[in-house]
Amino acid sequence: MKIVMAIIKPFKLEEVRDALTSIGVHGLTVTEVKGYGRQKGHTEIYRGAEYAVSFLPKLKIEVAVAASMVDQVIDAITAAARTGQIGDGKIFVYALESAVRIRTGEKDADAL
Amino acid sequence: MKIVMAIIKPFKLEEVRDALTSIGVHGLTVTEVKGYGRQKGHTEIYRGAEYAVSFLPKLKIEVAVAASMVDQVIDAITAAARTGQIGDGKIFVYALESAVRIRTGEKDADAL
Amino acid sequence: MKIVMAIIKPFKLEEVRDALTSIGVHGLTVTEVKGYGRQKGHTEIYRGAEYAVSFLPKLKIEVAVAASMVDQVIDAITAAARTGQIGDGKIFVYALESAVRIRTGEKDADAL
Amino acid sequence: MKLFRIFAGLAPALAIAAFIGFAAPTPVSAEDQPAAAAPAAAAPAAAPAATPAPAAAAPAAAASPPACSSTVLKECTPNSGDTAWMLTSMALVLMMTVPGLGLFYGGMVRKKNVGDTVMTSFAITCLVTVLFAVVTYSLAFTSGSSFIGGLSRVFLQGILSDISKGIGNPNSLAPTIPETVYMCFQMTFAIITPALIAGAFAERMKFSAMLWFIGLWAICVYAPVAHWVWGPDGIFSAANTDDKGNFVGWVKVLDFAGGTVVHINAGVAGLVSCLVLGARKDTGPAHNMVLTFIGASLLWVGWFGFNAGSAVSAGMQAGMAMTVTQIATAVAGLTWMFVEWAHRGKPTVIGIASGAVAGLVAITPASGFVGPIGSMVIGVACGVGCYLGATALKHALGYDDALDCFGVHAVGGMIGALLTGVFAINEYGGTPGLIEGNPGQFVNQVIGVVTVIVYDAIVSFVILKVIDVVVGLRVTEEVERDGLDLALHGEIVQ
Amino acid sequence: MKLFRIFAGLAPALAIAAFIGFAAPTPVSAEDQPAAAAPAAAAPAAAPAATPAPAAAAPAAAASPPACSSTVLKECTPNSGDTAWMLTSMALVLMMTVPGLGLFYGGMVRKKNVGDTVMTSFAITCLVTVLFAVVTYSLAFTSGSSFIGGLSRVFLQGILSDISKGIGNPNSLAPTIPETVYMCFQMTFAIITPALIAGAFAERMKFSAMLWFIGLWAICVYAPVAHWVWGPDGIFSAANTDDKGNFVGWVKVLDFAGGTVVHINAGVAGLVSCLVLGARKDTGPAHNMVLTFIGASLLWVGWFGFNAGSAVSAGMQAGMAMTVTQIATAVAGLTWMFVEWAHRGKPTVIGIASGAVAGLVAITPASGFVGPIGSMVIGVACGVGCYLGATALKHALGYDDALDCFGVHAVGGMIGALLTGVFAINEYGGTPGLIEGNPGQFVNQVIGVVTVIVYDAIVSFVILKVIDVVVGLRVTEEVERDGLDLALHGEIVQ
Amino acid sequence: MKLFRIFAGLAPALAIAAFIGFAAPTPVSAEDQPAAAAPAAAAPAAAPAATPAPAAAAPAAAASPPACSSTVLKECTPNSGDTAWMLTSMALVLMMTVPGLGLFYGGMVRKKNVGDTVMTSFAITCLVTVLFAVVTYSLAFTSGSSFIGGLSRVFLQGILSDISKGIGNPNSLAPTIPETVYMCFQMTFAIITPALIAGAFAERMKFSAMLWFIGLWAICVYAPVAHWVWGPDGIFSAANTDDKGNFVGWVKVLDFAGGTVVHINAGVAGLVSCLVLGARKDTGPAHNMVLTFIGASLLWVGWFGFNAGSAVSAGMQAGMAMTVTQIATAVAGLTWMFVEWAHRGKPTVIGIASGAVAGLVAITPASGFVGPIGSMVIGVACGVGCYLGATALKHALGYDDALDCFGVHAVGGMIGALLTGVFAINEYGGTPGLIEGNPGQFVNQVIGVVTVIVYDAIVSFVILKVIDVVVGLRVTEEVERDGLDLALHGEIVQ
Ligand SMILES: Nc1ncnc2c1ncn2[C@@H]1O[C@H](COP(=O)(O)OP(=O)(O)O)[C@@H](O)[C@H]1O
Ligand SMILES: Nc1ncnc2c1ncn2[C@@H]1O[C@H](COP(=O)(O)OP(=O)(O)O)[C@@H](O)[C@H]1O
Ligand SMILES: Nc1ncnc2c1ncn2[C@@H]1O[C@H](COP(=O)(O)OP(=O)(O)O)[C@@H](O)[C@H]1O
Repeated sequence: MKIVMAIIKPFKLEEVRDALTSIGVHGLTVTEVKGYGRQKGHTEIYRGAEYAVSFLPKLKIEVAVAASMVDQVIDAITAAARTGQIGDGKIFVYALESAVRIRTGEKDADAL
Repeated sequence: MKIVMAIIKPFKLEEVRDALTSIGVHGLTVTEVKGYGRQKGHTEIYRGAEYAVSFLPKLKIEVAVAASMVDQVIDAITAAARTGQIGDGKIFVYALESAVRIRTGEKDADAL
Repeated sequence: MKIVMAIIKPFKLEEVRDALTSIGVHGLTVTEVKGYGRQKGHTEIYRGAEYAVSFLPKLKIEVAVAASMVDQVIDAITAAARTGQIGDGKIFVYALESAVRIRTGEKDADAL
Repeated sequence: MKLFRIFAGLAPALAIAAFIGFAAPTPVSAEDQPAAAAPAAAAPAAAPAATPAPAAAAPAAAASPPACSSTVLKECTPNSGDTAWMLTSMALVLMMTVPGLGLFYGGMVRKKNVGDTVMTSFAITCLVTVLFAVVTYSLAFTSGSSFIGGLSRVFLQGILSDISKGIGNPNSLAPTIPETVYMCFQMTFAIITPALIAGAFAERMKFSAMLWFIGLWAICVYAPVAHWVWGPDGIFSAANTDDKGNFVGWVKVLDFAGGTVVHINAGVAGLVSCLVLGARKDTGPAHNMVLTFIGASLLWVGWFGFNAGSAVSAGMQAGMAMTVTQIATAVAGLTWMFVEWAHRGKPTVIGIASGAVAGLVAITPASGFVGPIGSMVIGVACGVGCYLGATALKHALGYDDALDCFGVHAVGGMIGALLTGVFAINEYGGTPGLIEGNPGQFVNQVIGVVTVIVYDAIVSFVILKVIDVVVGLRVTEEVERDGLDLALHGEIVQ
Repeated sequence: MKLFRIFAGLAPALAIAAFIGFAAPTPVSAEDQPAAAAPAAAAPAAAPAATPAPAAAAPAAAASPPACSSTVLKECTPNSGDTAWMLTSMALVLMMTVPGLGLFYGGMVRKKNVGDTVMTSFAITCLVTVLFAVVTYSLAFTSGSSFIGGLSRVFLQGILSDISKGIGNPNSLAPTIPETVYMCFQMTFAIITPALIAGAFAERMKFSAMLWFIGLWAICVYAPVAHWVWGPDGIFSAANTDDKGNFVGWVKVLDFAGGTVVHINAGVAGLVSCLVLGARKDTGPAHNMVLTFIGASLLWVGWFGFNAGSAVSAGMQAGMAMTVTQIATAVAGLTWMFVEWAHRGKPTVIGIASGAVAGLVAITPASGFVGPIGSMVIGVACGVGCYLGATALKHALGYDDALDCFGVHAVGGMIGALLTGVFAINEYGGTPGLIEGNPGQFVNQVIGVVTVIVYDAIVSFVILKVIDVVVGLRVTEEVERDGLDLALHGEIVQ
Repeated sequence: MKLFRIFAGLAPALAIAAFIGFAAPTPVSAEDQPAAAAPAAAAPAAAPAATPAPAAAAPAAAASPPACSSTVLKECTPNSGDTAWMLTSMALVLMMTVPGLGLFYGGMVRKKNVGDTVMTSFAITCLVTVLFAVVTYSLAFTSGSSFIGGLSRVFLQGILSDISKGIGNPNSLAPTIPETVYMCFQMTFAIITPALIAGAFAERMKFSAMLWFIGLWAICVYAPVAHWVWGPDGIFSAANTDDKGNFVGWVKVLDFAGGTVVHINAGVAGLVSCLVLGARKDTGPAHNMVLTFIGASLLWVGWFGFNAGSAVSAGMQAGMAMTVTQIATAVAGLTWMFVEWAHRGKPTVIGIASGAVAGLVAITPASGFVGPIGSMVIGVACGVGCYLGATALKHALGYDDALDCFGVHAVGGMIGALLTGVFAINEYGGTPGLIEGNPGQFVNQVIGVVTVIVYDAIVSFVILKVIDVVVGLRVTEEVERDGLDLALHGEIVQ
């Protein structure tokens, strides 16, 4: 099992969710985060002074999936989240050793 | 060492924390997240129109523990967070390669 | 590749970011979290009653880097985030299996 | 049951108070003293213009059309200055409930319930407006019996045509303004009173049950109590006089702007409702003290309409009411702040705001009768008393009065009502109090307070029990846990 | 284009309405009936003091300096009570726009646009103030032609010196107050009207384009329409009489406080603007109903200045306007709440607040003319009508009126304007309506409404199209997606 | 030290200004000119009713009881219309501080300090209320010496009984209203002035130190300065006349509603306090411009009580004050917005709100004396001037005036005070300014401004230094970093 963690632009959430659902992934967890990267931030103004804000709002999506599905998931997210402009985000994959569904106590593949 | 990451219902936080403390785990990090899964969301109303909100508020708990404690931690969380209803959440476990306590520079087991 | 995840005090963000930039790390993702550990929380007052709040505001920083850079990154963060007082936070490192840049589809090292 | 345990706890106090009241040789003796000035000037919400004494609004209405007075009422025409102030006062008092009280309460609940809390204030405003126009105004403010008014103004019939026939406001308490304006002003009092109760049962009552409870309470409790104290022929009403101006009610109770009718009345109903409903499952600190700050501030600003408006004229009495209101509020705010600072180590926004509201409550019955020094004493007394009410008393007795409706409004109202009997100054309001050697008035105040508490507690209890059986009072545990906003209203603050 | 499709959809209704209007035998018949009382008392924003009939403010201004009346205007000096109320009313109406309307609207947009939304209200307040002082007041409220006023008060020249020469307010609609006060009061109406339009085009219009649009609209649409209805010689204005008091305009339209001038006018311009701009890319529920609650509450409180202030005096008419305003608002709030509860299963904060605003809108033209029962009917009618306007109508026709400017203000304004013709009571406002056997007044109302709709729609459309070509109306897709606050204003709520 | 560096920077300007003032041949020449009208009409917060000239409120109080005039004061009884407006004004001005100013400031600090910021406004309101009733009113507004008033109204003794003995308001500045109302109105000015200072030291001062500073400042600075300008026998007060109405003070300074007493006074104290305290460790943009929007809006609405209320009557002068207030505010709001738009590329909510407040500040001293055109010039001047004050000046001199108390209030107040001397129109307020050929009045204004600046700076500095030694002024670095809300008050916005 793997965890696929993607950083995406906030307005892409629904599209990414739909893309995942369409390949059979029905669970995910979303976190509001701030990202720092190549995409330049914006400027806030306060009484004629400018404050550079280098962190941009992003969403982090975490999906636990069977190892066999990882490529499919990556493709689905990439396709749905891409705008082609700097700041589209990243996908990170790391190993998941075990999973448990709290309600039932089911383990691993059954828990997803 | 492992990281145990649990997605739970928000009102279960205190109980989970107490359960962890009682087995000797005294550190954890909590994040507000939105979850999508089998539990169906709710509906918001705005001037006679309905907006389906499919993401539900959840909490993500991350606990770094020695590998030997993982099962105990999973059991504690499962017991404390369970209501038996859909949406109770998941527990994910993955490997932690190293840990550092910033204040002291202590490493790994000593850092937890 | 590794993911370095650090829990730090919120007001240290700019310093940590600068420290990372100065060693050539130009991307990171920040999440507002609540931490529970040795540092004791604070008390909120409401009409003569006290509510103990044991979770403290912290920031979680996630940086994906090449394995070779991990020690440098840990040192940079440790140096920048340390105040020497309880609650300075932790650094956790775990393995990253793959990374993708959504915009270009670049993989792994190129994606960071 | 807890309800009984608590009333049992209060019983000795009530018993003693009642004893003092009924045992007093001549409870009605109060008005014997300042013979000439009292009848009109001591009237709650009285019209000083009607007396030759510290005449206030009279001169402006002088000249060719005959001046307004209770004896030549039929010839009287509105005074534009008084009317301007009362129109303004109505707007100010409305602002107390929406948005004032809604925000004051809304900031103190958890974020998941803030929508339900502010909506409760708004819905009560709408509901009581309709009920008041349809029936409550008539029941409370027209002549009927000593216990309840008549039906002559049901649906506000005749409220304007009487005037157009050349006769002024038939209500002797407000001779210089149109009856419509008096009705509107009183309406805003009838609105805020039940809205205050909502602080007690916040975060757990069904919205539908709330509507039923408030609707029935507004008719069955508010209307009669208002009639007793402010009706032309109420048992406690200073206006209840014979042709020669002699008081013919039971005992004359001083309640300038509603310490008994509004605050004790609401506070006791609140206590009963939180006892019947039971405690919340989970509690927590205020989610947004900025909202509470806005709410308390608007309550303070609007309260000038409440208290100075209760002079029903723009003159001397309004000015003194304004003065003592401002002073008592400030003193009580500081008192609460310093008490909490000493007790818990920190001065809080919620604390100073609560203290100020406590001060406003306590000065309400007194505002037309006491002077600056009296108002300072009242401010200190209620600052301490309400702090204890919202902390020690509540924890000792164990009821869950969510936003301290009883602890602030009933306790503050009682302190104010009783101290009015102590610090009333004949020169300011036409009636002397204890410090001017008139213990009878203090006794009268006790009788008034006790009577209202007993009536209110019984009727509120019955109404709540009936609703509980018919529609159910309380939301499910799950709804309470997830918050009323989403479950009951489908809305959430983002 | 969608614009045409929708107007085509409305066409039959307008056609019928126009037919009724123009085909009616004597559309001007309305004022023939209540001969004596009407000329002055039926005046929109009339001054009851000027008539011998239900005289209101007169007595206070009596005595040595001659009382104010339209015949001895030059001798007239301000009445301090009326002036006090009108100063207050101006403050109340200003409070409706800032912060009232800004918050009402701001709570309903998404969080990313709340800054732009509240700033729109604030900037319009500033902009229209300047334009009004420079030119709009003169164009709307001084004598000129039937269609537009003159230039005698451009830059407010002479607004005080006339008085200092011993003559009163030359405006016959406000004989008892200084002209400066009347000007300030009217200014606040000129401010809120365009601010209402902003609800239609929220979340997508360029800030610069908004300033151009509102500025031009305030001069090209508001000024003439206000002149028609309230100008001393406007085509619809009851003040447009010859020396003997006979009406010499086209048809006399009753519009006490601005149902046609303010609400229909704003609502139609809103519809046109959202049609020209097109729909938003993404929508969502209200981000913070607490802000909307505050806004609706302050609109309610401030609306007493709007409606009761439109009596331009502190007397009987103001009192009745206050009464019916309060009742209609409460009834409409409850109506919308119950309709939505029945329809969607839950009562919402946004719902009851929207209903209350709908009630305020609908009672506006009627407030000086109808009584309590009429106001209840109007409340129910607009509660249902505006709910349908903001839901069924909008979805059926498919325009994106973001915050329901048309659905609430135009629909509510029309319901109110037409029902004024039905429920007007001679005794209250000096003109009988349909229920008192005067169908002519209903016809007059139809004519007034249709004329304003047609003029407003055409001119607004032209202005918008010109701006679109010259500066562009709409923000880029990226700006819209990320929110106007950051992109246009460099600010964000944290 | 920075303090000295900055005052050194200001020194040349002050020196020049002082030179102009003291070197002018006859600085007191101003009042020689409009002999008859000036004494009463030019009075700050003057009562036009008292003069035969542009008589305002007089008629309403006419008839049987003798009209109020400064010569027959003992016989005078309150005018209900004037009283109604002044009761309203007091409520409006209170609303400026709570919640207005609290929100205006609260939205601009970081979220971690919003509670402390709003609580500061609230606590100052309570504290100053008490001090004012106890001693400040007497020191400022009763006769004593030219420099400070007497103790005859300490604890408000006798404030009502004088009237009940048949004599009117003994304060010649407010002959037509009860003294209690005048006292309450002035109290609200005494409240907002120190509350303004808090903008300078926000986000870093200890709450306890703040209470000490404000309390001492209110007595040691506010009371004497208010006495100089508005006291019956103050050095600058137009009311300071002999029996024949000849001015017997030092120089007559025009300050209608408090440009010098309130805004310059607060702004300079703010500058001193932020110099003594030092800069904040970290800064950032406004956390919630919606709060600032609400605050600025309520300041605007409430300011009508401030300026039009300073006419102390509901007549012509109040009307013109309202007019110019509205215009100057709007012009200044737009000016700031456009300047910032040009300078930084974007129009901001904070910007237009700050500009509006700057306009309100600058028109304050001028509001009873200038006309519409003058108000437009003042609006542009302060829009530009205060923008520079809050940006260029602050950055150039390097002090950390957190919310621009000096940049907006002192700069705006000076612009207004000086331009009052330029644009005063004899016809409107009874005194001609520079443009009407009276340079002496400009000189007088300079003298008034300089005197207040010097006195205020010295005394504020001394008070702060003493407090710093005794209790410490500043929170620890850790408290500042984590936010004052949690550390000092145990509360946090969720
Ligand atoms: N090395 C990294 N580790 C963690 N997160 C990163 C890293 N680099 C980028 N990110 C995240 O990805 C987001 C997008 O990266 P950015 O460099 O702006 O553009 P792009 O995705 O086009 O490369 C950032 O805002 C940040 O949240
Ligand atoms: N595959 C997944 N990857 C990551 N998070 C998941 C996944 N599936 C579920 N979750 C998280 O677990 C929560 C609960 O899941 P859900 O399917 O609703 O109920 P249950 O926990 O009873 O299976 C979801 O709201 C989501 O946050
Ligand atoms: N075992 C753990 N797993 C995850 N997070 C932890 C763990 N222990 C501590 N933390 C995080 O680190 C933060 C700091 O820890 P704390 O024990 O307070 O002080 P210190 O960093 O000085 O050891 C905590 O607030 C929490 O967010």
